[in-house]
Amino acid sequence: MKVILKNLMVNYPYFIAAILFIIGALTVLTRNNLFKKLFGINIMESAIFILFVGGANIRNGIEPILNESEVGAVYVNPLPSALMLTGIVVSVSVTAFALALIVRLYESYGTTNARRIAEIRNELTTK
Amino acid sequence: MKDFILKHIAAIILPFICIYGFYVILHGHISPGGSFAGGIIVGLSFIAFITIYGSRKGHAQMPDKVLVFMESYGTLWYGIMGMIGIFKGVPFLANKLAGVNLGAPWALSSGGLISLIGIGVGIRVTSTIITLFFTMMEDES
Amino acid sequence: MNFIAADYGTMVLLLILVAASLAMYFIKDLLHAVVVFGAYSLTMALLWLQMNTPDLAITEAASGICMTVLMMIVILRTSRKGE
Amino acid sequence: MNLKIKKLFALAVILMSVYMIIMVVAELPPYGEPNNPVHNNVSERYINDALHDTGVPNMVTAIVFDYRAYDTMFEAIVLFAATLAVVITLKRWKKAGDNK
Repeated sequence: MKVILKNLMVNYPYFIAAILFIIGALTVLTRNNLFKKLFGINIMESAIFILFVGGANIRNGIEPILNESEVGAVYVNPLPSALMLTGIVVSVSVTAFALALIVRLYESYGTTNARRIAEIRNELTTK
Repeated sequence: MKDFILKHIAAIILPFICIYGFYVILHGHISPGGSFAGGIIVGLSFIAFITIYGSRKGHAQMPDKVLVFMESYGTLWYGIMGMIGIFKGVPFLANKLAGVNLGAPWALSSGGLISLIGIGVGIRVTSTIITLFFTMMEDES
Repeated sequence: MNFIAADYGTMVLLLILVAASLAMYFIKDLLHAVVVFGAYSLTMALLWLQMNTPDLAITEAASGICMTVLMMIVILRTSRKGE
Repeated sequence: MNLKIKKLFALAVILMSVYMIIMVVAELPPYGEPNNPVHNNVSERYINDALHDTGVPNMVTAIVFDYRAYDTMFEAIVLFAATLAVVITLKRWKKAGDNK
């Protein structure tokens, strides 16, 4: 138990990323409003970004831009940073499309509550 | 919106935001930044113009034809740049293998195809942002 | 555990992130939640700067703070109903 | 009543995944050490050869636009597809003979 606590203290960015992922999943599962679900999806995405970039970081390292005045400096790993650049752009486009769908759902059902929308659909199909 | 102070301050400050966006696009390969961030900054300066001066003046500045042109040909530009490798007989999107002059490092024109591709991607990201906001604000009224 | 000064800055930023995400879970008014989301993205950009990736910091600052928040406010104005 | 049971079930699932994730995080290599398994020969290749291969000092741009340019091309197409989807979903198309 003590070893696990010490490891969690050493690996604190991964630990906080796990907690953020859990909070996002809880938001998606238990909140009924569609906007709140969108916030939850965004929080989960950023938790994954923190996990990747935290793995690339080096203590006392410098950023991955070639600098000839710094001799013998340790550069951090540039690969996860490039991959997450793609991820941020994809997350923006997913958010835009989700917002467009929310507008259309609000127009046809008059509410942004997911549970209410499901009730209305049930009434329509059982009649 | 009919706010006198907002309109006059925006007329002074918006061109500088736009030029800062172009700076970020053009210097993407020698300093932090890049075409995605720069394209979003240029697009946001246009969006500030639209929200302050109204949607009709914004449409007069940026007609739909220009937006469609930028959007589609910006995407095609990436493919055209990649075809240079095919014509030289090396793989698709090759840069140094295709014999492109790389230039001196730390100069603005260095990097061969990288800076050209960056300009194209910056233009198409700008048009994407403006198109999204035009569609969303049209729906509101 | 050989922490340096930059580690403690990272810890503070991560704790702010957890507080902001909990606030987004509990706040009822959606416009307030969108503003808290902007603060979350700003903290995220500072965190990328702290983790030595300035490219991600500038992209997150442009897309997260301005782009997503503006889109959400424009959409919220069409469907302004609380929970 | 039904709602409460569903919330309790979601909480139970979340608590189980908290236990699993924390056990995995405790096993990961220590944060910030320069000889972790992520810093292998791949990243060394990028750091040492990026200026020689592409002529660009910013390694992230070198990876995004040269080493993995194919990846970025399809990412640009994803952005294009997202714009197309939003315009199709949101735009009010005029019906034929609507304005006459």
